Amino acid sequence: MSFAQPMATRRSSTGISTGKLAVWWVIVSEIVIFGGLLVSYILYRLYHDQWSSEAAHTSLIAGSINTFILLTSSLFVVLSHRAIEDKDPQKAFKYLWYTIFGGLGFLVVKSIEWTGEITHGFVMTKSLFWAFYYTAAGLHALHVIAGIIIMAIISFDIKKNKNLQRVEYIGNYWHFVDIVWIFLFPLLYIAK
Amino acid sequence: MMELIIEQASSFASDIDFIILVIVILGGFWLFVAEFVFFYFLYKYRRSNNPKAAYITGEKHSEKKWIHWPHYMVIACDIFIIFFAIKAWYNVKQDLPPADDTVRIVGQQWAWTFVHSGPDKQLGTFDDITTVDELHLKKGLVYHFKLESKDVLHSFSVPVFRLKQDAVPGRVITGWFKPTKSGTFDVQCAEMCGIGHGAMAAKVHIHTDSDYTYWENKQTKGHAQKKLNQQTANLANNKSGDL
Amino acid sequence: MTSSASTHSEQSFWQKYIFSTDHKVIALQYFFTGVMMAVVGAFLVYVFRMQLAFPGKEVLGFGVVSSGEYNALVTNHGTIMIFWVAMPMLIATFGNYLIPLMVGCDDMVFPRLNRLSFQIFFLSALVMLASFFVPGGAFGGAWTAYPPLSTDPNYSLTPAGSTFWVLAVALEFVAFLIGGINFITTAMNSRAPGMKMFDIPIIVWMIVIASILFMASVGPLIAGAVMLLFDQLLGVGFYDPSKGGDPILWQHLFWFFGHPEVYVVLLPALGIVAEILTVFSRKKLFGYKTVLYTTIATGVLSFFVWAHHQFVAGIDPRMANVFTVTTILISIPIAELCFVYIATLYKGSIEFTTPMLFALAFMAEFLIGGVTGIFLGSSGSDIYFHDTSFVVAHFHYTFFPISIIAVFAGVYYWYPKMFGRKMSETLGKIHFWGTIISFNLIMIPLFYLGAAGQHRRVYNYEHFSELSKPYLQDLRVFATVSMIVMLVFQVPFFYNFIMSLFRGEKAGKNPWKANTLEWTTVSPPPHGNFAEFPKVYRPPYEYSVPGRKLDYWPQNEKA
Amino acid sequence: MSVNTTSQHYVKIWGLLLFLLVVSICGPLLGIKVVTLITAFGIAIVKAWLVAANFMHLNIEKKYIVYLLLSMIILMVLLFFGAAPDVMKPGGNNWERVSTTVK
Repeated sequence: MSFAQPMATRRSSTGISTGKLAVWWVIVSEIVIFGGLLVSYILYRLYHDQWSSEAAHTSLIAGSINTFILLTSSLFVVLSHRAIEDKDPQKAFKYLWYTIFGGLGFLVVKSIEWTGEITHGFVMTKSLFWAFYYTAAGLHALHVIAGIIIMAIISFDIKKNKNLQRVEYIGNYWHFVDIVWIFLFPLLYIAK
Repeated sequence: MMELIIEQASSFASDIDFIILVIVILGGFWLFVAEFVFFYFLYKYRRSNNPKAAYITGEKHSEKKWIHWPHYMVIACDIFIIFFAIKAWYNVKQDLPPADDTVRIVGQQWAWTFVHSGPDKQLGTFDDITTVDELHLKKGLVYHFKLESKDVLHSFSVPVFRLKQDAVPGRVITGWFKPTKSGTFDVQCAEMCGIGHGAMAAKVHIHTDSDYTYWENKQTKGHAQKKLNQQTANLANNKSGDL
Repeated sequence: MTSSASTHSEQSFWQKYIFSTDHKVIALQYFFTGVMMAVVGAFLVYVFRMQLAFPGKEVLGFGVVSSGEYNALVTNHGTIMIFWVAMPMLIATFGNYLIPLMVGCDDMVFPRLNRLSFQIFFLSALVMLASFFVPGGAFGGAWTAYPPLSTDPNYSLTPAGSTFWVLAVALEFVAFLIGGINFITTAMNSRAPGMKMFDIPIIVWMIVIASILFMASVGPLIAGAVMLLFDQLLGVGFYDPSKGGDPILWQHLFWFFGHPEVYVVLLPALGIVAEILTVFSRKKLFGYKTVLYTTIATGVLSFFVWAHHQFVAGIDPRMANVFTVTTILISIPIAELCFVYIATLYKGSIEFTTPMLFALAFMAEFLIGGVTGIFLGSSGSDIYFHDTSFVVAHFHYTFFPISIIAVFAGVYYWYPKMFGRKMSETLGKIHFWGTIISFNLIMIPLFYLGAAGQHRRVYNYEHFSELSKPYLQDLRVFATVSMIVMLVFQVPFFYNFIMSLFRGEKAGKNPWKANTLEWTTVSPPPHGNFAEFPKVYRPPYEYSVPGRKLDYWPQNEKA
Repeated sequence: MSVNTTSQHYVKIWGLLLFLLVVSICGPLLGIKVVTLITAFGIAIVKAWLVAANFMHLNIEKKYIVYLLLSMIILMVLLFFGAAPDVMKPGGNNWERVSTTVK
């Protein structure tokens, strides 16, 4: 059904646009969700020294490639925001899709990595380390997928020169997902 | 005050009853004052009696002090309560007096297993006495208990001791008590442990010296024969405990 | 909800009442869902109180209660009353209805998100109810769902029930996260021109702070719930010591949320009471800023006290001392709030309308709940009282005022705004006295039973010689009877609620002569709320200002 | 909020991030535990801050947003230290874990 945006959405008593404010609050709630999971992981990790031998089986290569991909995609989405500020929606559209490809690449690498590990018997039930490994990385991957979908939807609005402000919102979300990975990477791959 | 409701059968029951009494007095005082003022206002300032309300912002210092002074008094009471609460807690849970005897308590769905150390006062030896749902103690001895659980959370609770401690699988939790009153009392499970939780009852029998020796002899009669299977039983017990 | 379905075509009914994005309709959807769940919760308590009073006897409308069923009843009574009654009633209903009206805008900032949050909530309610009918029956591991009991079907014997329980609760969290983002953003960003920080009605502050508390505390539990789910479905063993996990971790994750949750529901209730006390004593709120800062202090402190639920649960005894101190300290801001509210009545002109009676009852009862909390917050006495009926009585003296009395106060107070008509005062007063007196008669015996060593969640005390003494059983019967009396006294409320929709006296814009913005528009407000959007010139509680002939001064009135 | 950071600036930050990434990967090769911890987690924090400050523009965002996000992280630290004495330790005051037999 047709939907008229209420006047409330356009008000801005704080000086921060409503959408962006909401994204900040989303990030707040996400921090505690990932935070709770990582705190549990760190607690267990510090208790079980023997986990480092498990962590040795994670693929540092795949992890590094994914970190690189995410950092780069973060650059693209911020460049896309830049382009919006420069009133250049087409360029923004282009950069958004670079970001989306980055996200897809991330998922491809991860699926290859996981297939390898699972076929070698490093499944969730092998030990708690792998349980955390798949839970944390999986939760993060879900956020990547969500980000990709939202970004695709937004990108077509951008092409039609609509809702330009949304590039910044999805950008902030994407950067947050990036930051989560920045912490997952050393926790799951480097610390051995 | 509590001893009027339920008797005291351990050395630290009176400590805990004392902190309860402290809170009853202090808390009761504040409850009475607050409710009294509250209802007095309701009566005094009812519309029929006081048709025009006053305009009081409560921002001025002269007005705030009516909040702040009671407030400082509350803080004083809090410190008082904290002191006695921690004192009681320290005595019961943190500071264990030297043990005269030790008993191993294992919770499982839905029964308590008690391993008494037997005549040699040593757990894990052949003369241990294992009982189900009945704990036998000698009045006046300081007991340490080693609390374990085989499956889910349980809670070893003896109301007359004022003692409660959860049993957590994968942990051995040590505590103490000193029975001061002979008789038979309830042991309850105070942590939801499945469909049998409501029926997970045991008894603690506190004996005088002579009774206890009588009971012990009865249990250990013919140990020579029992020795072998006792040992295997204990081994099995320890295993499942460490599982 | 059908009662307000005065619509022409089926299509427009669906759009207007079921898939509406109007915050008022969504508020009512939350309200009626909450009422429905409250009825379920009341039925559960009726059944297991009957079992306690008359063990093993057939319960009318249920049959004989087995111990497993009893656990399921207790567990889901707690879960439903907190997550599907208190939360939707206090935060969602009044938050949705009042925030946009009180800050003077036309709707929530994200109406469709708002609708989504209700739909998720409704789904979670359905999952919850469905869990009663799955093989093995509903989850029976207490509302705290401590593992390993909640993770291992071999222990709980409810393989599907526990999974449904976790899913329902997790969905409910998601719904309130989305809702919370909406409330916070709306209150922050779409306030009427001129409405500064200290012109915001206290209840809006309270709901926003509550939403923030919820958002900040629930995250770890969501992660924990995912881990619990993996434990249940895959046997991963996050909480299984034999696999290297630790059951205590769940307790920390749960109570890190669980204690702030208490304040999540308490604060909106305090907000409702603040609005009503000021209106019916025609008095300015005593120390608006004091209330605000104290509330924020309470919110912050509430994150530092969680382990007082675990004193004897196997945590390191040394930690208990830390948490005792913080727990007792939280009595300071709470006491301050009580004093401020009492001081608000000083030199007021108090009119005992039904909403006012409920608001005052909240004060009187909550004081008892607060004081009895000290016994449990101080580690020494908690060794004895932990998990006894004393705890049950204590938190019912806090949660009942919060989620029932305060909600009734709010309903009687805002009903004229919601439906354009007043509720009957006579029936209201009957309902009030019947509810309050019988409530105290239920709970006071439980204090004594708890002190006598009676533990919670026991389906039949005949197994314990000390607890099966006749005079203790008499107390249980007494409590059960009063509980039934209380349930009976809810009939006038429902009758009153439905009849007043048609026969109640017309309310007009501002029946209570209140100041806040929701009373400046017609009742019930149309879609879009205001004919022209109000400007705000003054704080919300300017009652009986000297030198005005009117004893109230609406926020939007020029000079 | 109008952002007037140049694209070059973003690219510079990106380069810096990649450099840090390389360092954090090479760090463990030295095999010194302290170095590993610093290169792994110290650098992770630096990277996170670079992204947050420059890409999310927290450096020019309203201050209370920064405080808000930081307070959430502090809450997580609180949770850690609240749970650590029980969950992280093999034993403590009058209790010990008995099932450390995990592969």
